[in-house]
Amino acid sequence: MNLTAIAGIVLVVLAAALMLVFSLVKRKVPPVFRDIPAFSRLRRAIGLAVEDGTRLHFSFGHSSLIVPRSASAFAALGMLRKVAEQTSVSDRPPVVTAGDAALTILAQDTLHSAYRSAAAEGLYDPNAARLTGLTPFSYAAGAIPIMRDEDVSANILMGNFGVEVAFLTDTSERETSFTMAATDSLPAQAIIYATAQEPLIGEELYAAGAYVDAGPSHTASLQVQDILRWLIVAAVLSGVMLKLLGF
Amino acid sequence: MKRPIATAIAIAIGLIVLLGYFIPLPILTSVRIELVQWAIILSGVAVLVGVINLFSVHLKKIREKEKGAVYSLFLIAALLLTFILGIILGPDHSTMQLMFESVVIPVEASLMAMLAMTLIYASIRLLRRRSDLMTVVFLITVLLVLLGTAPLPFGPLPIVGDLIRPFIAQVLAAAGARGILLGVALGTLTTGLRIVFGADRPYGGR
Amino acid sequence: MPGSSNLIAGIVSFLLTLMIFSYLLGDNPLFRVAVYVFVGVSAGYVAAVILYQVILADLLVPLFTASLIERLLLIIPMILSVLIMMKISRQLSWLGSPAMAYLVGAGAAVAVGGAVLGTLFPQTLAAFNFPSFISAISDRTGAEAQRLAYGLVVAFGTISTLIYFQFGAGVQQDGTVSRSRIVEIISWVGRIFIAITFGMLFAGLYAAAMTALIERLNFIINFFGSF
Amino acid sequence: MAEIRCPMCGKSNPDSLDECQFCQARLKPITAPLDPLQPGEPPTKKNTSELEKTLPGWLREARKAEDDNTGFEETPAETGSVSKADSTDLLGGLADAQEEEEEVPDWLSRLSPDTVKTPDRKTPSTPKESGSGDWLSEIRHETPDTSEQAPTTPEPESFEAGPETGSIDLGESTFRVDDTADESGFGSFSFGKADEEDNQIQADDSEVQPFITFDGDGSTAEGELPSWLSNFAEGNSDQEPSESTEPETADTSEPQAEGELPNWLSGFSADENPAQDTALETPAAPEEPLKEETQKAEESQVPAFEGELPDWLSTLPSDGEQGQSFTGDAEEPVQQAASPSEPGPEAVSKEESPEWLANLPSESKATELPNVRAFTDSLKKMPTDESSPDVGLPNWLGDESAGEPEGSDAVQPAAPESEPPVESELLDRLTASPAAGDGAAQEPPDITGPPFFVEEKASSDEDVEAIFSMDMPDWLSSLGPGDQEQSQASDDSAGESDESLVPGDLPGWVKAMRPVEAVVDKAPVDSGESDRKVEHKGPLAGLSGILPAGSASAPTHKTQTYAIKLQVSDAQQVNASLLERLLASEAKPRSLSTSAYVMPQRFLRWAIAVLLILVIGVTTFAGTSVVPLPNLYPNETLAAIKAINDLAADGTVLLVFDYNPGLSGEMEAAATPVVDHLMLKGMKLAALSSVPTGPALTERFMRSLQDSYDFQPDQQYVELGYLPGGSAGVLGFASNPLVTIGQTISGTNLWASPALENIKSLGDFSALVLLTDEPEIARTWIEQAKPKLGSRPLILVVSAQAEPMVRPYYESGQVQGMVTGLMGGVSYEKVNARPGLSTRYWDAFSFGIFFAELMIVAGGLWSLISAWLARRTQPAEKE
Repeated sequence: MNLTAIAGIVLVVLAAALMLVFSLVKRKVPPVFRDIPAFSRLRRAIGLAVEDGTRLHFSFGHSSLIVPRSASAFAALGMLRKVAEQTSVSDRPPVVTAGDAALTILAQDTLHSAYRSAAAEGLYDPNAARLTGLTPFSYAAGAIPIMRDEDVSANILMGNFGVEVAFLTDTSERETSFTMAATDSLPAQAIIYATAQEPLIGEELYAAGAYVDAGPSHTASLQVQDILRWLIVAAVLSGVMLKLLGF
Repeated sequence: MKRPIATAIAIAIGLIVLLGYFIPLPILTSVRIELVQWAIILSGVAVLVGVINLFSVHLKKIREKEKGAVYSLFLIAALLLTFILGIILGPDHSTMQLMFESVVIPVEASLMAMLAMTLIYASIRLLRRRSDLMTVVFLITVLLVLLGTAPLPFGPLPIVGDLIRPFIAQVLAAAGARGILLGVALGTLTTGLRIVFGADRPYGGR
Repeated sequence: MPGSSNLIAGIVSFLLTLMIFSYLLGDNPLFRVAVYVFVGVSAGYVAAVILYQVILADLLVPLFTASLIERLLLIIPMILSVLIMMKISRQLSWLGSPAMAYLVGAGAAVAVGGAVLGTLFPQTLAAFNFPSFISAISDRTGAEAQRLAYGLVVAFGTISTLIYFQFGAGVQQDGTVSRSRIVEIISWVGRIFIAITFGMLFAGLYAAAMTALIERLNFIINFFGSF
Repeated sequence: MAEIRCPMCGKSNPDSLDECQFCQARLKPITAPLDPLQPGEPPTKKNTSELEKTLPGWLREARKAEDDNTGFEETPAETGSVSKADSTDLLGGLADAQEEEEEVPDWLSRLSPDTVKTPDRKTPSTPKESGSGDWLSEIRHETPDTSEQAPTTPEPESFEAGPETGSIDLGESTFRVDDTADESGFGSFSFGKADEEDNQIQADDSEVQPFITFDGDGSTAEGELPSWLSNFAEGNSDQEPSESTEPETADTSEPQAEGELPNWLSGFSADENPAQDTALETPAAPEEPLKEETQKAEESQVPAFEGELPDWLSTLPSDGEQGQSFTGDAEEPVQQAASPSEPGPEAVSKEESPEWLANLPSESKATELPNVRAFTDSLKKMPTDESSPDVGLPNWLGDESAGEPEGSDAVQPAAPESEPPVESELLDRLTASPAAGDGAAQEPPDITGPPFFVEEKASSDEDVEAIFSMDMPDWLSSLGPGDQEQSQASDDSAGESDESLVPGDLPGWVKAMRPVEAVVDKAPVDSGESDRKVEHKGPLAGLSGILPAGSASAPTHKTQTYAIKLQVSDAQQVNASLLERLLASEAKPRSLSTSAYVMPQRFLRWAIAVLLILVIGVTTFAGTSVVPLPNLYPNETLAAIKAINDLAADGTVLLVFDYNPGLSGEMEAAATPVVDHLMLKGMKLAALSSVPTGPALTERFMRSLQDSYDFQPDQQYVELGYLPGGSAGVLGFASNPLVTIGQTISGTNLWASPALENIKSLGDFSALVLLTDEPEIARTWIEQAKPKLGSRPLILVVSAQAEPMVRPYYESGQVQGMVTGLMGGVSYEKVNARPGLSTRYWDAFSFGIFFAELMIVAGGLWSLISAWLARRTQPAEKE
């Protein structure tokens, strides 16, 4: 059993334990997180969409479920869950597009359970979550008409995108609709940064749940991330020190 | 009652596969590989479900004469034709190859080509959208890297190509990329754990 | 491929290329048709590939050809596959949940494993993967010294970028939410590094897209040339 | 209010802040304070069509719907903002009604059957918990059948009048009841919700109340009831209506008119208020149950209806003695006269209060049942009691026809919205001129029938404003700063609302709105002599005749239709203009999120496209080679060349084609020299891809080389196909290639082919060349495959955008060589002195990049300058 494996176990167990603690322990002062303007603007966009009866469009990227980047899609699903509950008062349920079949099914399930818990099960329409293509480009190309035709006022692009995200952000700019975009892929992040109205950078994607009050576990995740972040910083710093000291 | 079952499955599989990563017991590793192999099969089956979803969505559009139903007709026709041909002839048959090369490649390549305009447009508009230091740095970097990527029509610029670009690529960009990757990994870790321990259940429930 | 089919392919792809480019003038029926056909064909193609390379090759064929143990083992994915198929029907879709749960569980675990072993450890270690001070000064050429200097910059950039993401913040007395001054300063540096990284990537995308455009225009010109 | 509770995070903020200091949620409504309306402001004739885009989506839909709908349908179509289900239900019936018989006025034919129906309807529904939604939707649903029914019921003229007035009354009451049902039903639901959700909901509420109330009023489903309830409450508490600055308080005319209102109302408002604010918070929630119910109703009710009509008829005589007590009532004329416009409760209070008051304080769901019973009873009486219609209708009808030039204005009173003004007005008239009416029966058709609809169809634009103008009172009243507390308040809610309505407390924009509602109400009242006093205090100071009976209590139902005629009055114009400003300002947030210059944008896009295509097209077409090839080569490319040169001949190289078809242009240009190099060295090739489209790309790529080297498949080149499973698949392949892939369906084992015969593990390949555009894929292969590859070189051919992420692997030595994009390709070709695709593209590439650079610089400067100018011209224009 090599060092890496042990360290890995330690890290994972530590993270899990911390998350458990943070999500169970109720504190008087809830943790405060830095302001990410994109999320407050998103809230407003959602509110507006609800009132003027326009739609939200979620797009989850093309990540398969059984690859490391699937986590971005899972984070996006957590957000969909929450937003779907909030928008269950609207008669235009959000439309979800995805470039991976399993992801589409998950989006359907998420919508379904969200409406169920909002006592609005009648809103659930399996066709609200759609597979728009099986290759990255065809997925994006298939999502473009939805963004144009279905009275979408806000696009939330979260998940694993590639270059194709540019088509989505560009379309939404042509439609002058709100766009919040986040992805775990670096080139796509560069595109998003340049083309999307409300880009989220890197890790902020995984904070979405906490910023839409998706529950204590999400908040706990952020706290754990911060702790681990400083662990890494400490590790790097100590490594640098050792190098400078000549070891 | 199905929810607990699903959750239990998710947690169990998640833990086993996770352990398979870290505890190098051969049996655990092989179990993990087998489980993941099944997952691959499942996602393959899911693709078929997804295609049916794609089909039904557009069929519905046509039936209810929604906006753009005509186009859906094209999609369904193309989908059925390709899929059926693919089943009959097999995906690596020359006809499939022909369809692929005459439809998929040109369209994707053209979309990619249009990206050139889109990106230029975006970088022009960027300062209108967000005029802050970060944006300025971003654009300057783009400019420098581009200058270093291809020589100007009237010959390469000194320094930029052989000093600045490499420095940006190997040092500055590498540092930023590494920081972002680490952050993403942290997010991935916690998000994954939430699911492994059943706090998030995107497969329904809660 | 025979010449005739080559010609067909050429004409079709030429038309489709123009139809896609018509989007430059704005959304229009030609573009729509091209896109929908494209989505349909690619979906059909991929589905066929998956059917052959995954479902047949890994599931159905082994069910009949493989050894007894393997077949027994394959029964589980078989059942799960059937359950996933239930997702097609609205009434039975709940039956698919266990199968999806399986996928999600496996996927999440893969994600965690990949994040820890694939990124966190290697990248952290790589952050200070530069020659030690001793070797740097002992190296006459100065190459080591340069690598050390670069390494330090990279390490600093990595840290500041990482700190930029720090979420935890405090409520200041004036009621505003913000992080501690030191964190804010470091993360400001981090932003610069991020901007540079994005700029680098963006330039790369330019190059890629530009090449694609050149290739397309080449194709069009050659297409005319071929007559 | 010292502090505002943040709707988003629930924390309290000083009310000076516009945004929550904790979550930056909007605390004050987006609608910027409108500069208050000057009394003498000249009416601006507005063409509202230009406002189209600023209208809420539901409205836009409705307007679209207008075209094919008949005039009458428009009302529900537009009001059915949130709950499409019911609105459409109403519509269906109405459509039939009109086609079937024109001579019976639509509203009459539509409503009278309800009177018929509801008595039977309720009795079954009483036991049901959620009966409310149920029978309601049934009533709704019946409108079609009943409208057909109307003609078939043989009735004497005099009798015709009965159902008519009664019908209006019940028409109202049903809708009101339906409100009660909805809100209470929802109220209880949303109280059950978790806090976090409440926060969110309230967030929506506070951010966009104006919108919500539009919805609310539009769709008979929310907003109205709470408001009129609260108004009644206020009405009771307030003693001098005429002097009060609050329009609502004018309601007191009603309480005063009917003695026992206060006591039941206090209880009523008490348990309604919670429903009120929840209803405001989440507009459409109620509609959800409704939809389903209406569907249920579809099946169940149509047959049921036949059975009922007769037994209604049979009940008529039986109600005789009730009728007696009814006529015996002192306020009978008033009640009857008011009935067309009078909200149910008054009627209720008169007849049934004792028996049902008991269950009021309990579940508000329960409350609507008594109401309904009350209304329907009053209804049952109506036919039997001949006197009441004669007393009631003729009076005001006569009045109208006499004193009113415009018939529809006269009828305006009959519209639910403005009933309070109407009512008070009617009261005056009735007291002034007792029974002078005749021909009550035929009058209404003339007034209510064709005129409106024709006009409405004519002016669908003003229609929109009408809707909003009618909405205002409601949401104003519901917007009172105190309505949060109000919701908690119980019996003393009246007093509380009073405080909450102290002018000082009102948000500026609400103040700005107040005169408007006054104007709205004023319009119909103009004709009447009452309410002609000038305000001395409060936000309405200086406006005259602005305090008619509490308009805020108005449930807006059909009145959009009737309101059209209001366009004529200047007051309406002012109102309209202000509402347009309101609308525009409300639509602002969305425009905030979008960029303003659409046309310039399009031109910019076109310009870029044209120029770029010209630049590249011309260069490509000319086939020039003026741009010098790079003379300093990237180290990674040189390393790649060296690694391939060092390969032992006659080995097998694994090519992995993992790029999107979209990037085939770049990837092929970059990869061709590499594979070409391998071929020159006579290496055997095995191709593989972990993306489904890979094999086709492989095929295409290899075919392009086939011409220059005619290699034999299986001898020098084997295509292994698609390797599913992403990283897992790669890992499987790396650890055990032979079992992971290579067995075709037909059973042939590709590993047996000459090219692969001596490959047993990944390490047996001489090298691995990965062609990809996605750094993730590169990472996967590096991390999973490289360890198994051992000392064998791993060479990457990557798209330019992947370089920054894969470069570290090259620096760290995990990757032995790298060819990035066109530049790598062209270097490779130059070093090997074998010009190919990359070299051919090079000129165009250089020109294109140069063009991009120019555009960035120019665009950047332009943006900076214009931004700077913009900032100088109007500062703080950004939100």
